[in-house]
Amino acid sequence: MNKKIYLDHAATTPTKIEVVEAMLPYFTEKFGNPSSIYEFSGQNKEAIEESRELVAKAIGANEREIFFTSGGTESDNWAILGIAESYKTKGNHIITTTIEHHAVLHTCEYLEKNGYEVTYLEVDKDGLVNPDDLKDAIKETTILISIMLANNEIGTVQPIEELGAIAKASGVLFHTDAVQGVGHVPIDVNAMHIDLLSISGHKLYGPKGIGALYVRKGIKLKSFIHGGGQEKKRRGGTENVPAIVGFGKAIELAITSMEAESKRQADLRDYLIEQVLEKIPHCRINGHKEYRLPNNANFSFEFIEGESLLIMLDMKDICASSGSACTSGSLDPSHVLLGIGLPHEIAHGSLRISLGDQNTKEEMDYLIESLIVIVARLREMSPLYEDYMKKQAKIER
Amino acid sequence: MNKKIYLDHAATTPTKIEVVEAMLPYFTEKFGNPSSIYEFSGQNKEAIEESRELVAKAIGANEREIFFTSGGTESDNWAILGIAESYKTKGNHIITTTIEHHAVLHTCEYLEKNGYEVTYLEVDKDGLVNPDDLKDAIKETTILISIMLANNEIGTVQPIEELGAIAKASGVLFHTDAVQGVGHVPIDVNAMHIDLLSISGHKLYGPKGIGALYVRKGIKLKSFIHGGGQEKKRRGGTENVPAIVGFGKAIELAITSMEAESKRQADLRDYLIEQVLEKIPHCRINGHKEYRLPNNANFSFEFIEGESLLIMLDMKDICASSGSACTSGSLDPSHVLLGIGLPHEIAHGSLRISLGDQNTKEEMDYLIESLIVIVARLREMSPLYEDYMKKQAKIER
Amino acid sequence: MYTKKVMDHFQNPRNMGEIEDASGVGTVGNAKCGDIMRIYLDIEDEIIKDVKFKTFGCGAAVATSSMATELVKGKTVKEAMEVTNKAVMEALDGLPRAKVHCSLLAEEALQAALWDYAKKNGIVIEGLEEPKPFEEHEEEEEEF
Amino acid sequence: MYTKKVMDHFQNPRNMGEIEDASGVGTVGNAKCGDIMRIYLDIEDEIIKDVKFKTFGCGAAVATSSMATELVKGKTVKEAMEVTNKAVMEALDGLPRAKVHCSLLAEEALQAALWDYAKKNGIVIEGLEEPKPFEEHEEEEEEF
Ligand SMILES: Cc1ncc(COP(=O)(O)O)c(C=O)c1O
Ligand SMILES: Cc1ncc(COP(=O)(O)O)c(C=O)c1O
Repeated sequence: MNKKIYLDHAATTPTKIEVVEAMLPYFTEKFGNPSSIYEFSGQNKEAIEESRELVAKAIGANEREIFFTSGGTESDNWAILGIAESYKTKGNHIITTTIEHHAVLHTCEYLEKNGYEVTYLEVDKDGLVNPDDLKDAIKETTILISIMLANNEIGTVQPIEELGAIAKASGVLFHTDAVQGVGHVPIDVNAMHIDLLSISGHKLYGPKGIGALYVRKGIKLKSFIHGGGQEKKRRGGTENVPAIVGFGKAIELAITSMEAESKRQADLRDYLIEQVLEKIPHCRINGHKEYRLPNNANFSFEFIEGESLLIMLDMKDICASSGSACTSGSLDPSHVLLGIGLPHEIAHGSLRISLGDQNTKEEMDYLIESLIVIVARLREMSPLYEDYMKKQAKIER
Repeated sequence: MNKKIYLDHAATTPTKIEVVEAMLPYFTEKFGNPSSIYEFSGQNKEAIEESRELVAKAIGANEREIFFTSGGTESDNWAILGIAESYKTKGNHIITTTIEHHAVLHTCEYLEKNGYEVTYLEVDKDGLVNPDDLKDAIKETTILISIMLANNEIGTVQPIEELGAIAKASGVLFHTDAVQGVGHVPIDVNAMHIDLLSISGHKLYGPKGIGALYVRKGIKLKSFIHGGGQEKKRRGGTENVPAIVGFGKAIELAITSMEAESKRQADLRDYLIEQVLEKIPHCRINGHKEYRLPNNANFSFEFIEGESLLIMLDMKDICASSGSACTSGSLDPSHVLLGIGLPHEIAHGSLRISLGDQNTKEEMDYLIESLIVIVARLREMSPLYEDYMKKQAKIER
Repeated sequence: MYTKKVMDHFQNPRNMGEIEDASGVGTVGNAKCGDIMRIYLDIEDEIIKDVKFKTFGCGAAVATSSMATELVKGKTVKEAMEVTNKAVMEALDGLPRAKVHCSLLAEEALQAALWDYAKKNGIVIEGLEEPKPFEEHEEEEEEF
Repeated sequence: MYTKKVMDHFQNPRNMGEIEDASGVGTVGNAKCGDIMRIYLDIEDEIIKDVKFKTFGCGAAVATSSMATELVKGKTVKEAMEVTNKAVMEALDGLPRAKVHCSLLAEEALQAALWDYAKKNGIVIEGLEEPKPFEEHEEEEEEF
């Protein structure tokens, strides 16, 4: 094989050609500042509102509830810091989980340093939050629950509707980081009782540097980025028109093809998981078997380390990830894998495969073959495997 | 004339073709997440670092002092909120001016609601800060001075070097919003004693949704957007690679052509100002005659109102602005024009012309002719003009 | 931002100008807020035979005054009293929310002109209230 | 991210494997941090006649152990004592800052193997300190 086999769509996706084409006129021709008064800029205002409708539609919201941001991270920051500030007279307690993205975790840690109290719910071995734990954690002072819709590493999809109902019954606002979910699983903010929801463009074949925050009508939310009167005075800064247009186009395409693509990718994923588990010993799959993103497979291979595995896959033109893209380069294994109870040495040997709309069964076969060889090779090099084999030999004797 | 005559470059600029071309590969081919480990993403990391160098070079900084943001507004927010937080044990006093952009003003107002004290320095009738006022305003508790390099409405360029020297001598950090200055006037953060500086891509023929904050080495600056380990852990969020690449390209082009373009545009501007003042009675120019952006002309026409003027110009295919783009649509006249002491009724009749690299002398002539007709027409409709003329007639009798 | 009708009335304002020795003149608004409207009425036998306006203000201010004059021209004083800001707005196919106050100003200008006419002729028009006195320059000190 | 030399040693590690009945074996690191290195030495007449390694760890961990074995192969024990992490890093044309600890681990693994050799043979190698005992699994309780 000669071309790259990209299997890291949870890290980022290519921007679709149609999306780039939709964006292009807004760079050079229709480049006006949407806040300007002349007609030339009016078209940009309209383009923004069309995108807003498309984003709203994708999650069952009203377009007036959608605010554009610079990405998933800003959306998470805004939701959490904004609610913390707007509702501080009501309380100072926030509930989240141990397996959130760093955009949520680090924001919560920041709040902890500033007088807020944060409860980090643990998850079970499959990465699921126990609704009873959530119920137990809610107290008088709880102002926000932030639980991600789908995990970016192990792909586990939470029972959001049930969790949302608990939040609602307790009168606590409910935020969900849906960055990995939108375009992959159906979402309806009303049915799921979601008050705030974060989306990112580049995870669904849209451009980078654009995202949105859904804020249910009636919710007080302090501005996070102060400036001009954009986004109904709630988010300052000249609107990123090309990116907003691309985001709208991308989310429209994603929703249109979601049912078919999810099915197709889930089939590939299941084939991959089945084959890997069958052909490679001392291997496990992380995340929930059933409640999982259609495009996510996360394996742990005992006795080997993830980075070596990634580099060897890269040498075979396969792009994948070990834990979150953000954490690679750091020494600690992923907090998500530790969060589901994996021991450090197993967590270090993890591999995340996240599929996209261009991946094929042939690529899965190539990946499986490559994995068999590479895992064997790395085990041959591993002192842990040597020790294990010697122990086994002793036992057999 | 048939094509649009765009004279609102202070609101936003078209993205240069070369810039778009530089960006394009990063949408569809080199789309990888720079934080990923495989080689395919390595090229993106390099592209980001190249841009960082170009941005650093443009202001005489070191590339390690440049942090990418989602635009000028975020840079301003980060600088001010970040310093306020990082240095709160040192003091709670911030000095700025009455004519800053809303990204600075609204951020300062937010801080005022949260226990900080802000001094808003007044400016003189030309929009200049008096260095002595700054000296007088500094006190024990002052932790930050934030004064814009060049004003977005009236184009006045502050004596930044002198103001920076005062800040430095007092041991107070100095931030400047240079969004309108970069690419138009020479900037050197060291010679000018600047500790933090905000830039925005779309004001210098780069893409929207990207900007940078220069942070002098050694300055503590709390993260503003919490998340992954991007930008040396100081600004979370998947890097907007195409925009960063475009920003780098744009700033490089802007700096290369700055000397010649500034001269050319200043000549056009001077011609425009001279002609308008000569040919249209009851008209004044706002901002400093000498210390002004080469591409800015800001007029006040007595007895008429700015929006009508803009719409009539628009009908002649001329795109211009009345006060800042952000404030149009609101009822209050621009705080900048009020800040330089214009009475409300004069402030309402203002027109900002901001030139760009494609504007020509012919366009200036067309603008001048159009203005003569439109201003006369609006005065004919104006009860204020009627009253004025009747008063004059009485005096003459 | 503006409807076609608004743009049409802005570009081609109807009845723009002044009437010398008008039966009634009304001026409302102030320069501080950026809108001043003046309406001139020529009334004979309770019929508005002619009407003119002058306006300092935004596109909507011009259009609403133009439309208001159109709506009252040839009407009786009583009918003119029924020309509310809502009627003006509807006739213009709507206004952006931030510009609704312009239509109110047009209504006020009209009523101020009617008041002036009533006062000059010593008559009382039912339902008409005395308009606020017009001050070209701001009363208060500048805040800045 | 890695230099060509690092990539070469990762892709084609030198001296990978084990030596049965080695003169000295050293294992350092722990799985918690994601790096374990083991070095086997075959020493005859104070000369390192053969050397092998096994490594669990990242690309840099593999490359530094490979390079460390290359640097000591055929050398005297005394010469081997001079193979520091700096020497390994230099021989690899540098390492990313976050990976410098791998080169330290390689130095430690080598010294642990030499210590084992010295102990088995009841000799003292000048400048050599006793390595920390190797524990495959973490001593402390999991924090999570
Ligand atoms: C679950 C989740 N939340 C938030 C983010 C942050 O999104 P962005 O990189 O667009 O800021 C990501 C991806 O990096 C993610 O996977
Ligand atoms: C002086 C000044 N500062 C800040 C900004 C905000 O920049 P951006 O629109 O990129 O957020 C602008 C432009 O809108 C500006 O002119």
